[in-house]
Amino acid sequence: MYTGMSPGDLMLLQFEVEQFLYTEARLLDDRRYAEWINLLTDDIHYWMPIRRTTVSSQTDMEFTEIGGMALFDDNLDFLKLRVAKLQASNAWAEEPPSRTRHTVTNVQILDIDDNGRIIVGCNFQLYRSRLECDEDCWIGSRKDWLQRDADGSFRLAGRHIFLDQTTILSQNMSNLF
Amino acid sequence: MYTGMSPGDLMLLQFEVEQFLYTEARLLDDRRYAEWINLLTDDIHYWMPIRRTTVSSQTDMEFTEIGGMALFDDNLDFLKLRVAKLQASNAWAEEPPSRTRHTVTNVQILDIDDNGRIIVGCNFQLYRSRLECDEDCWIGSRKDWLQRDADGSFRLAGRHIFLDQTTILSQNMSNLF
Amino acid sequence: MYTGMSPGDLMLLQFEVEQFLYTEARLLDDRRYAEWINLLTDDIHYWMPIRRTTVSSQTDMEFTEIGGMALFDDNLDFLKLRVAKLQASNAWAEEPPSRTRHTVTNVQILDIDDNGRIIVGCNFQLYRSRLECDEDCWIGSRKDWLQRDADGSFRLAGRHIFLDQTTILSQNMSNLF
Amino acid sequence: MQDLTNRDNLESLVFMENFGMYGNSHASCCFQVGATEDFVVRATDWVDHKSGKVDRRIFQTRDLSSGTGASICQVLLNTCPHRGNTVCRAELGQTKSFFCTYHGWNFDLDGKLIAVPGEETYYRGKLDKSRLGLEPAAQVESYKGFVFATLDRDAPALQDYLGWVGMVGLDLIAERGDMEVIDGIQKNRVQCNWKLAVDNLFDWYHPKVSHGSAARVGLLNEDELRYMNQMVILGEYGHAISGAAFDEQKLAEIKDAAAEGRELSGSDNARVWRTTQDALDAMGPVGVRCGGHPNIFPNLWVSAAGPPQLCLRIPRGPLATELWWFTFADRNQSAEERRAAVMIASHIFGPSGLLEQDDGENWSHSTRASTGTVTRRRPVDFSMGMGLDRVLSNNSGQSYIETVVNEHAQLWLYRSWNDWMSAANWRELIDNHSVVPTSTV
Amino acid sequence: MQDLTNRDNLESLVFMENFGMYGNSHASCCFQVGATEDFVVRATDWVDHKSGKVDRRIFQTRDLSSGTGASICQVLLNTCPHRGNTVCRAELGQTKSFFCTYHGWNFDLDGKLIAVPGEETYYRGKLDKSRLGLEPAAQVESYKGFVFATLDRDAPALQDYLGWVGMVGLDLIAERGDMEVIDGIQKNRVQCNWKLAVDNLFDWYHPKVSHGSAARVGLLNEDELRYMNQMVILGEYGHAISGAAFDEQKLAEIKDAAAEGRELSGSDNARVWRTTQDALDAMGPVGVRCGGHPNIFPNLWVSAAGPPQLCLRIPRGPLATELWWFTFADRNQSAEERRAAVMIASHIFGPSGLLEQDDGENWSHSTRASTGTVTRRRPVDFSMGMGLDRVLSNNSGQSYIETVVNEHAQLWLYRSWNDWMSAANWRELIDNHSVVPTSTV
Amino acid sequence: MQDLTNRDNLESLVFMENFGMYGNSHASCCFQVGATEDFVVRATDWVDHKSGKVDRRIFQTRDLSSGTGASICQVLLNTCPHRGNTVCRAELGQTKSFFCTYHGWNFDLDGKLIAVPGEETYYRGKLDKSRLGLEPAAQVESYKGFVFATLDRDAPALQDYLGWVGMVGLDLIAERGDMEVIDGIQKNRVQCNWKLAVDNLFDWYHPKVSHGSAARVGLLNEDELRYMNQMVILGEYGHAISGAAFDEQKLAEIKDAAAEGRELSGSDNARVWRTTQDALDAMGPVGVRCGGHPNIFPNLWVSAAGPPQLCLRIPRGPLATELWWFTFADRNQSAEERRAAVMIASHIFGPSGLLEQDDGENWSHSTRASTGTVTRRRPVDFSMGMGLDRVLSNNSGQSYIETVVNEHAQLWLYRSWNDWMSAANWRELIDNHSVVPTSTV
Ligand code: FES
Ligand code: FES
Ligand code: FES
Ligand SMILES: [Fe+3]
Ligand SMILES: [Fe+3]
Ligand SMILES: [Fe+3]
Repeated sequence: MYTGMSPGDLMLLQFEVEQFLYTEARLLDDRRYAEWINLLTDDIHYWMPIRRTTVSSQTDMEFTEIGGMALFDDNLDFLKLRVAKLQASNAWAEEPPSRTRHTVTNVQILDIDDNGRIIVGCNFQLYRSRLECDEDCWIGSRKDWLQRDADGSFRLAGRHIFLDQTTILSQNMSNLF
Repeated sequence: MYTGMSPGDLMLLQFEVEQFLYTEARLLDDRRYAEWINLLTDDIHYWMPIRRTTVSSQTDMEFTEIGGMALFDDNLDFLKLRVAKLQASNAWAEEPPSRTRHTVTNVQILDIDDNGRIIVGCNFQLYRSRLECDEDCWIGSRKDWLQRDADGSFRLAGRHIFLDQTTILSQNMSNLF
Repeated sequence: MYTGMSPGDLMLLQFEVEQFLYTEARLLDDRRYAEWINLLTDDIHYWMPIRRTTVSSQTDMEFTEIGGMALFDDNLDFLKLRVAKLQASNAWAEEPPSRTRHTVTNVQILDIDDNGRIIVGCNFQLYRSRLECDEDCWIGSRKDWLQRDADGSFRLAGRHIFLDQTTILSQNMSNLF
Repeated sequence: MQDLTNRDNLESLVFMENFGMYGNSHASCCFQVGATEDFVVRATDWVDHKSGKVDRRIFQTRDLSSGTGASICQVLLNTCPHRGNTVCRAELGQTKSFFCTYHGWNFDLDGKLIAVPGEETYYRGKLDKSRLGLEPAAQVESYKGFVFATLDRDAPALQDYLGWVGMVGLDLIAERGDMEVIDGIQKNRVQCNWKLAVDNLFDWYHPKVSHGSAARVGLLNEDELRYMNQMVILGEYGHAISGAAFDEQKLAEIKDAAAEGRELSGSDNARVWRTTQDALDAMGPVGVRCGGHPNIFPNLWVSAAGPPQLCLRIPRGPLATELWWFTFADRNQSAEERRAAVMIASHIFGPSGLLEQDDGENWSHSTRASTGTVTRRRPVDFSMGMGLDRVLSNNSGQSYIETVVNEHAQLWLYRSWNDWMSAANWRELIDNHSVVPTSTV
Repeated sequence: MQDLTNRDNLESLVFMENFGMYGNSHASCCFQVGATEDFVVRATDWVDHKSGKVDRRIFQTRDLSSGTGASICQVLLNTCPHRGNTVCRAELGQTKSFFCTYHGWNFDLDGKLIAVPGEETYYRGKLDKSRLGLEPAAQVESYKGFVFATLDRDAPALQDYLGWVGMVGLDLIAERGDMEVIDGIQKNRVQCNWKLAVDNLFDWYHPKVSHGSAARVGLLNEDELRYMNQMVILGEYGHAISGAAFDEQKLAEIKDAAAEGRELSGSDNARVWRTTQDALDAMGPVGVRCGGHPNIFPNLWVSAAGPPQLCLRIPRGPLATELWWFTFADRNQSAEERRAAVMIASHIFGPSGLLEQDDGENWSHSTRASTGTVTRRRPVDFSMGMGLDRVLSNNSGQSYIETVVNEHAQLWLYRSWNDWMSAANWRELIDNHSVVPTSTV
Repeated sequence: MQDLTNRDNLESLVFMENFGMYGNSHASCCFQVGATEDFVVRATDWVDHKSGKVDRRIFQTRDLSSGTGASICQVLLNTCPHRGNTVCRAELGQTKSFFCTYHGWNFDLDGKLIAVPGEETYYRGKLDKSRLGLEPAAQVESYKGFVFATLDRDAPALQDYLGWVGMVGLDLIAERGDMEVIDGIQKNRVQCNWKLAVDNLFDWYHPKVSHGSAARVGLLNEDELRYMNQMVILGEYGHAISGAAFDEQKLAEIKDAAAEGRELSGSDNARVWRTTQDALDAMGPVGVRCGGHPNIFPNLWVSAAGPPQLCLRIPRGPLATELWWFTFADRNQSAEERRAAVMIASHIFGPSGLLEQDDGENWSHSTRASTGTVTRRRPVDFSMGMGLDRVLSNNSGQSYIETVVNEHAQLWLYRSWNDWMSAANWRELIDNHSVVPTSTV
């Protein structure tokens, strides 16, 4: 647990975590996918479950579980495929490329797991502008696992993405969250 | 006044304030209303005036004043009523429950009032996704009063919510801001 | 380069930069334009290029360059004109005045340039509510140059605004970004 | 110029939507308290429901030249006769004239075109300014401070239009004291047809379920949600009142107690005004007993059961309705009483109201269903009480129905609506509208 | 109540859109595995494409009273007969009844109106509850667990409607094992006409280009994207199957290898079921060879070439379509096999699918083009293979076309669509629909 | 391939919207400077205002095979003849061909279909590629580098269409030097009808009020906003020029001063070109005096009063218009002159322009008003100068009106629009269009 940390150490960790998340978001928006892939651990799980409308007493069914269907359910190989595709110049959903903007807010260090990975919660807003006048906006929360490497830098070891939409109101989700 | 604080103390205060606001927002989005209520002081005033379009020379009339009509004008009892309602399972506006996302940005410590309460300004965005495809988005600024308790933690002693819309473009405001 | 700074100094700088950007945003949203103008250096360049949809291999053409046409291409004199206009009471695009909300996120100190100016990257969202029910939202990224004055305070020495839209989907851009 | 923020001088304006036969109904209402200065409040659109067309904002000015109690608001079309620009974009405020921001034509508070740039140089003196004012409403009349306007010269006079039912409806606010409007109109938009929102105001069947959570958390008294004593009054042209009824004997007791200076409960105290001779003279023996909800046809709800409020159901096309809430208070209340009343009012209705927040989704879902092909094959059900109740009348000529919860007023709404839609003009409506039932309903 | 999260007991429901002649097609489909408890899944709208009208959500309940394998889902109109409110707003879940949130009418899982607040007091016992249930579908029938419903009493019986082509289409999932649905329906909205999305499912011409990036990054085998062996089967009323064909000899080899216990490649192993007598009996010699994509007219894609999935193309007006993906698995798979299958399924189709993400923009741009005046002067081109291919048939009476990539099924889709749009009712459609070609196409 | 970012080689393309009789007007315009490489710029839609239908993006390619000065742009329908997909999605760039991302049909820069996947294997050699190219514009012609296209074969030749009024309008940019387009088209969308935006370009009445703030802050000279010398020129088919006029004597003085090498003020210096024999030959004695705003009917504003710019008013349905601003500069300017000119241009018009930002709301509010039922009963007022001005003509045959600020050109716009809407084809329009007034207007 990180609760034993001094306020100063906590603030420093918060600062480092935020800057890491901003850098990572910037790489995606700048279409620097190769560098983005380098920020991931080999064992990353990148997952967006399907969300459903349920009554309040049955919200245990709100999200599909790991093992059920999902919108993203990627290991590093699948993420590399996605990135390779984005770079392929014939991935038509992104050719001409969209203009994306990943905004990360309400960043909170939630916990440190048994592997020493920092569990970070945040809100996200992914805005996409495409061709002349297509606009999409995806909003939700995320839970990220950050691994501290020997050189002090972070890599992303896990990302669970909880979109607030149920029916996806866009024609695809061809971007990374 | 907080202007005598050292930069280091100011940064720490900023950090604590931000984390408090994020935690509070998270409780609402996670529908943990009982815990949210615990973050409020007994004398909280939670207020959203009505906004009107006026010419620039008459913007003194832009907002209704305290004592006039409002969209929220709640003391703790009214807030408890709202929360009890949200938990009642027959409050149909929120049954099935909406999916909300409270984003808090541009956080600034504006002042410390005579009671030692920290006055905090911020921007907010409250996004709501509901049923299959209903979407609402409320944007504006807030002024919050934070009271530091003996154990060092904060409670919310006041919230003034300045919505940027005049006519509310949604079918209700059944959520907390 | 700022890379030699200690973590503590970096955090302090980040804090100061964020607060400056929030203050500046707040002045615009509060329509305190005279104070906003005072935050600018004499040699400010305030620029928003035109963005175009291009294929991925030709994104070097995505933005117009300095010297080409732009949406904003202002020196201090032009910015003073804009502000004077906003205060003129007969600038009809803003009479009655719009309600704006400038949100600044993902703030990162990118570099310090040869003149000691701090180069800051961020995402922005400018939301505008107008009359009864007109709404606009502009999203993108910014690159700001901050100059530290002798008294330790900042002024804005440059702002490059990269909007994510190509065709502007609003009837004007009568506000400052 | 007058400061609208000064509550004492506030002339409160409430505009009612016009629709149906376009411009044919008395369609605006204004609560007027004798302000003496110029001002303007822009209010609403005029919607033609037959065609779905909307005319631009109406606003109203008080005529500076008339300082008498008989002075009336101006109701003007917010459209510049030159190219059609909106001449008033503010929602409230003061002005000495209406200045068009396009080419600068300027109109006085009566809508008269008073200044045209280049009148001599460009128009060379040939512009007939007298025919180029802002279009005024065809008729503007007031009833106890509520001002109504219509765009149709052939519409009946206001009191003929309101009839006793409409007048009693307004009396339910006007007669209770020296009323004024509290600053702040709550406005929000629901994706429903406006008629479902009007239907709902007569509906004392839904609260127990729709607002069940308010009862569960103690905001409403669950017992009081069994509405066994209902009184329904149907009026010509579609007006109606439906809801709770006060017992004659109960009112008599209150009257006696008040006369003897005995202490009354809060709710009884709020009913003393009903027992006065003034109220009886104005509203008749049936009117003073009304505890229900009047609708001034087509869309002005007089919400008089709780804190006195008005709510307009303003159509924004067939699938959207804007709700505008106006709140009234007695100017003789103490500051504390006023504050308490405002707190209650702001927590019941409006988009964040603890009651009303649960209404919107029911209405919008019911609206959407009505577009389905199979759904349309089946009629909606209005059978509650149908054919089971008798129309009573007393010596005053006021006819009414006393019964339990029912759907008589809702049916009357849709029947009257059909009358309006079937009539080409006021003449036809006057000749052919449904007769108020006199025997069984 | 049953826990829907318990995969073993999960009764999976898949609803197909109805359009064309309104309510006339068999329009819902449900994969049923014999659950024994009450539950509800709300699914979709009924869209009338002639008028563009939408009826409210259909949901379905399992009848508690029938615990037999023959039990069938209830398919009900999600519209309260009182004012039209939606009685079920959840997307999935369990319930014991459908409670209307407006006035509290309550319906059992068969749609029967079982409780009305104030039935005695307000309705005074006069309400005929028996005529005020939730409207059920006119016909509900199942085929191997896929349940279809139609709103039209005159529609043919399900098997008559499906014909052998529709049945083989469903067999391609039903016959491969003991199938169940995996939790989670991917849903997203594309700005295209639904017919372009259906056209595309027959289209083995586009993958090499549209999904070229998937091939370039190694997700698809570029060689396999040359589809030289195609089989097209056209069915009555618009059903069709189009795509790859398995070689009879290849299937025979697999059969022999399986019989001898020889090790098979993964893909061959996935085809063993085609070589069983059961499959042959069910699907006939042509059916077992189908490696293509069936469409149950109008809009149910049986995606059986990869992981077994269904995709509904649900119209949301003429310019938008919602895609709903249902994924199936064999309940006898190991956990690892299941996990691997899910991973594949979730990466191919759906809005983030590495294949499907590239389809939407092509469809939406092709839809928009179709509204242009000059563009409309030129016909769209469907000439690939037109007039060049012969219809074969075997002793089983199954007729089919063996050829290369072509556009026969796409043309059949539009021709059948035209038949449906030209018919006023089922009688006319039965009399006048296009005859399945028997010689040259 | 050519680098479009190389300004020296830039061939600038400007496309004008087509509407009215669909495809019947000369509808695209292109400023061409003799580039020699292949490229493409996608530009705009073709809108049929009678039906509201939009044809997909037009783009244009330079024909590689023609390297001569007479070479012309290709103007092609951006719709694949196979299923209708958009073949060019970039807004600008270079390409060697147009590759359809759906099935991979490939078109050369003339629109010819050059490659079809599976042409032999799937189409079996039966595809007639020659009839499946991208639809070209029916006519493409240029005038001094401005290229116009029309979809109608029956439209008159370009110069017949433009007439002397349209040609003078274009000359106001073309004759002033060796012009090129500056990189960057400002585009934004206003919720107004396009005709109000065109009406406005003739309107020298509004600046003093609409742009009063620009005057107040010193950007405009308040004195210069009194436009007492106005010249209006009306052209066949709806073209017109309206606005300031230069005094003949003033031009003569400038000519003398320039000839004698005397120093001129900046604004006078910008007028020297008008005093040359070339300009006189091209534009005639009336043309060189034009300081106003030409509109090439229907929607191409030649904004020549300030920095030379073009603005297209592109309809996006009846209630929205896109504004596209193209800016020109003389390639012989110094870098400083160029930079200063760009700074001015980018601050006047466009969505953030200090003038134009105030126009949009006036237009959109005037558009909305026009839908109101009561508002529609009253005509819009165009009476300024009506019946008061005489049409002059000189020996050159150029007829014109000299007067003060007026609304002649605006009325001409709507009258011509009515001519176009009333004609079924070019034959009818040629026969029946309004005659340019020759006596009093
Ligand atoms: S539109 Fe009002 S003055 Fe011209
Ligand atoms: S609408 Fe369902 S009970 Fe009234
Ligand atoms: S749509 Fe262009 S190749 Fe098929
Ligand atoms: Fe209610
Ligand atoms: Fe595909
Ligand atoms: Fe202008």
